[in-house]
Amino acid sequence: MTTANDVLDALQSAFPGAIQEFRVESDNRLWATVDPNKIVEICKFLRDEEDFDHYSGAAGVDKIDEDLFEVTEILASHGAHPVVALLKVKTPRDTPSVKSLTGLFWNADWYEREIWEMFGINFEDHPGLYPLLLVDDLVGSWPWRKDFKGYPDYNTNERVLEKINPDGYAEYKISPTEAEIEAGTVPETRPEYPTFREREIMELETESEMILHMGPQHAIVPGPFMLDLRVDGERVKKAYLDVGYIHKGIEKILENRTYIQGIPITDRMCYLASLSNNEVFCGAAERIMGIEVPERAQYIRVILEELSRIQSHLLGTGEFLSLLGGATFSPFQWMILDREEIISCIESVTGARINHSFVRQGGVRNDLPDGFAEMTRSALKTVVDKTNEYKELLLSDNIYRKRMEGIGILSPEEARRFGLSGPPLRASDTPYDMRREDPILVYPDLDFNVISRKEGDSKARVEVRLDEIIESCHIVEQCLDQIPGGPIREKVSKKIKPAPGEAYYRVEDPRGEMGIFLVSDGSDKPVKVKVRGPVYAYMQALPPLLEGAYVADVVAIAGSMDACTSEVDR
Amino acid sequence: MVVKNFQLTLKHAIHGIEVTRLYPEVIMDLPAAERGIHQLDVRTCIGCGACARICPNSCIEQVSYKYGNPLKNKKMKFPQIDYGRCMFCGLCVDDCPTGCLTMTREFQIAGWNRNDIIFGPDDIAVGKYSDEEAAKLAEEARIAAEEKKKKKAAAAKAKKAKAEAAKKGDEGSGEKKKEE
Amino acid sequence: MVLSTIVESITDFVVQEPKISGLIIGLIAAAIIASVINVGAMGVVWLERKVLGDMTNRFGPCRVGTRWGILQLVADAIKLFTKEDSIPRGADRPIYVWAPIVACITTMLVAAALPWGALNIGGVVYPLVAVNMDISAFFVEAALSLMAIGAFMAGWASNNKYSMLGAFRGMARMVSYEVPMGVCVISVAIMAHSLNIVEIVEAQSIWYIIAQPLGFVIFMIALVTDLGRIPFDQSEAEEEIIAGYVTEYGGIRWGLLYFQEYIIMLLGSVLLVHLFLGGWNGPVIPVISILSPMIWFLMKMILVLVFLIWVRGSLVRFRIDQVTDLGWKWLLPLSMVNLVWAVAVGVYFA
Amino acid sequence: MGISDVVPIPVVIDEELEKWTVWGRPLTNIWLTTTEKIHEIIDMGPIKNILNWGRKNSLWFLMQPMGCCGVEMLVFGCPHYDCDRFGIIPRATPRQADVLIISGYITRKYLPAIKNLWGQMLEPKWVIAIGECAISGGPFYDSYNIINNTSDFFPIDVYVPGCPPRPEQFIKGFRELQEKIKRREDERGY
Repeated sequence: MTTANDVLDALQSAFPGAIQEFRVESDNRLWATVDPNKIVEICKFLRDEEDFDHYSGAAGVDKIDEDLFEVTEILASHGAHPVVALLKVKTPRDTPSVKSLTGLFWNADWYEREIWEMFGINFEDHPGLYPLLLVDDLVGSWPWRKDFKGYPDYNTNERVLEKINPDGYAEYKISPTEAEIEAGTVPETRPEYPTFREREIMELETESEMILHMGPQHAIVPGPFMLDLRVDGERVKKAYLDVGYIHKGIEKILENRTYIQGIPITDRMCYLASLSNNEVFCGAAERIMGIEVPERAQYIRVILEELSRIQSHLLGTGEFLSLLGGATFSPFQWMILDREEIISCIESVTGARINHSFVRQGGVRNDLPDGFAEMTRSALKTVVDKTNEYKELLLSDNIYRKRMEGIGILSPEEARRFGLSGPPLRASDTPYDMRREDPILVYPDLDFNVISRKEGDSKARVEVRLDEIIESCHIVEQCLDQIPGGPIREKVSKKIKPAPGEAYYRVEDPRGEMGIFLVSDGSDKPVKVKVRGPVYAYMQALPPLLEGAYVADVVAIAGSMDACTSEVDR
Repeated sequence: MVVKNFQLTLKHAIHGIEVTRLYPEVIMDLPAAERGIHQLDVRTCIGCGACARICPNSCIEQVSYKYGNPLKNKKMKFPQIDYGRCMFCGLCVDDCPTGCLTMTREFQIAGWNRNDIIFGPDDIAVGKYSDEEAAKLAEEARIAAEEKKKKKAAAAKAKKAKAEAAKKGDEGSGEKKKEE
Repeated sequence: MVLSTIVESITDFVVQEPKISGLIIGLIAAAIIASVINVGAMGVVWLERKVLGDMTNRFGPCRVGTRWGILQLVADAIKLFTKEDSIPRGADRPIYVWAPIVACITTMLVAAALPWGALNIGGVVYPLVAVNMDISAFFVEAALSLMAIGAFMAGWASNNKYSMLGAFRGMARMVSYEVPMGVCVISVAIMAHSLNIVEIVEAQSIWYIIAQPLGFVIFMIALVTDLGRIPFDQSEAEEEIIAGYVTEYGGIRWGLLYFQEYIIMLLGSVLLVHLFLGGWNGPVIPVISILSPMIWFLMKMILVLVFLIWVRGSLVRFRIDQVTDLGWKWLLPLSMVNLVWAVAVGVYFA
Repeated sequence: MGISDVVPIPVVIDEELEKWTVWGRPLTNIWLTTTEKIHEIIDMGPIKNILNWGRKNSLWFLMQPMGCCGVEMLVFGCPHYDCDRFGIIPRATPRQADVLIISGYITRKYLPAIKNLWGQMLEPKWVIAIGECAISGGPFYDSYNIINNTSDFFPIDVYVPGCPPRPEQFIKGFRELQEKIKRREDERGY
């Protein structure tokens, strides 16, 4: 098995002098600061020679004290080895510019666009630096820079101007106030680029084509996002995606909260996986602080995260079935029925239905209540029985199979190229699971299978989810058998101040690889938190998947991805 | 074929029991850990403001309130919670040093106006003192405060005297130095 | 005395002025049918919400008007009919306004020719039908296909892309299913030697569901398609094209279109009962022998309605190309087979 | 405006007619009327109670999930809570919805869209703000992209706190709205 040291040796021999600094944190984490001019060559070398074929994302850090921007490229491998390489590139603050990796990795596009709109770091050779999450008004004020001052004062209605556009629809515009201009929220010079609407209209080819908007409010969207289809009749020629309708700036907010205060905020990144989000945020801080979590707390975390995976998959599948068959399609409601049982189990521990704020740095908030094991066992039994029934149902349903088989096929190569993870990747014959690749907590002690399917179509994605429900039930049962007694929280001071340092921590979220890149400077607030969410990658892969499909298939494909807009926008 | 679909729906229609929780009449049994509306024991609250400091949403404000325990809470400031902003994370409860702020299983709130959902100490308090008790306690507290003040004044005087003495000594030594 | 004079004068009037009296009787019948089918549609919606609730372990409406929620639909109707009336900017105003009216007229046309049960007076069965025409089966079939025109008008006039797609889908679906449906009606007519629904019912000593089961299945599928219900509700697939051709409709205009949908469902089930389930035929129930055909008819109708709702609760929807595929490649040839069978059997029994 | 845009119908005014009154108003005023007048008349009479009874028992909301409250909105319609009991059902198009549930953070980018949705809904219509984010920005009150004072943009009838509120609280919110409609105290005066 390749380790971080091997990768470092290979890099140093191939590019002498290009590695300016390095740190080997463990066998599977390599941190290196590389020469900005050679980043593309180094990444190419890593991709081709060292199997780093999974571009996990990029993070920008504003080091205002050193007058520098740092861009960290996160590279990993799809199962060949567990090493994660974090390559840092430094660039001066006055003319920030970094070489783009879009030529090497298809999915670098969105990550770089995001860094551009938030920090103003230019990416050379990027095909189109358009804003992704921000509204056009805010582009140019670079909100994630440390010297971004103002928060808009959005307090009056009078500033909203209603204007009727030539199509006959009302448009609303908000003009900035003087306070905002003073605070620097409103940029003086704006970058020039065609807007989203203009870009898609430019591509219309013939008279018979039209743009069909699905969103921001539409029955298929799990949260507001804009899916525009260029259709010719019922056939989708091309799809365009605009996200950011619920961009909350969680990463920026986390910079203004202490480590403890940040936990409830991380819940809201993805409301169906809030325990995994807590876990990933606390785990990153624990890794910097070097704390080991007590064993009982580890088991509690695993139990709850697996339960939360079950409920998320039940909701995801149910919601998806409701897209296919309308809200009156009964299995959808039965799945929510089963989900409620799981939710009651989780609620009896955490005290909340959705946003749990349960995991703490060094442990968990409270212990399992009496009778939890019996309650959970009986709930799991129902869920397993019912899930088997649903599997049988979906296998025997001809109409369902007609709708789903061979729709939205992702070949294994394509799925890897798109940077997917979680059920959609596993449905494409790639058993890539963070619980195996980068094991945390007590996962190494547990016995479970990584579910995968060969077909890679919409049906396989749903099947993987249903199988994972059963597998998760199996894991929870094991945990309930094995759970030891003991403390549930390591002694941590009330004011958590990790030593200066950085960590990249990843867990298997219900939807895939969820990672947090955390930078600490020794104060009680993080310097930078970068969230690498799985759905971000799903969404990016959606437009190429939809090309050539029917309008009705859009539902079958987009629904089978089980997207969570909140996490994309953060 | 699609026979299985029909079978299952029929099974549910015939054998299924209605699971609906008939909310307004029947309220579901909630676990003890439930994080609902706060409850404040005004007799033990010391008004330290830890809850207000830890709140990530800054939804807790310390306001004056009459029916508390002035012996413990000198300034008579108690938390007022803006439920239009509280996200029920439970950090305030975890951080409360005396355990006087807890979360109940009560969750039914809805307001016609924004102000309806701002809960002052009066709305969340338990163990309120009656008017007489409050007056009595206030009196006690006043006496205690006066005594303390007196003590403090005395202490201050003593300290001052000491300081002056020390100063004199200092000056004396200074003079000595000068002399040298 | 007074009563007999009134009856006498009315009889005189009817004899002397057959045209005017016919008109008056027609108007009265129309009023009765209109109220029956509208109230019936409300009942269907209520039934649907209750049955769908049952399938998913819920109650369905149970607060408004006793614990059965029987006034729920009245509340819905009041709300819908007192909502603001709007016509979107850019819509084709006259067509937009006329679409619900056209849809309503077509339903009324269908309702006029359908028998609404029968009464058994002294051993003779009198069908309750507004217009007893000789070709009523054919007429009903033709009027049912007119229904798509109202929907198409609504979709086209709304100036909305979803509506437009919905309208086209509805048209494509209608075209591919009217043919097998019509062929099924013809096979039934061949077997009964009549195009008059009343006579078809009377000819069913053996119900035609037994005499031509294939025809029944095809007619059933075609009927569900015609009604635009899951699995064939592509023209208003909520999750794909919002509400299809009615996306831009709200308030009273949408209320009319909405109730019209359920009226058609009611009419469709009545048609099915008449063509294949033996209409009001059934053993005479003693004591209330006068109502016995009516009871049989209503029971069969409700059974069909529940079945339609059952289908809705348990199937997912087809894609539009699969729908047309099914119509042209499977149902049309099979309906031809059924036609041949009907001719053979009909000739043999004749 | 209200029931429908009634065009004033010119009627020959009979001298006799001028003396007639309905609820203390000359009949001629009512015949040569506009929508506002119809409203005034309806407001005076008991018929308004019947209309409001219908409206309050048939509150259809716009299916528009925005955040975590969107998940609870889904559960709210499912067997355990079953909003259909009260005649509350989701609709996908704003034209057929009566209640706009603001179920999450309104951002700068989404404000125009949701304002448009609100504009597309037909009167009478109501807004319920569900969850902290919809009431005050919630956990994201100091974000650069979030609008804090939702009530300045929408005439909010009922505030339902919670993060997210339990589905029971959705029912509670709707029942409060029903009460408000019944007492004719809602923000928009229906």
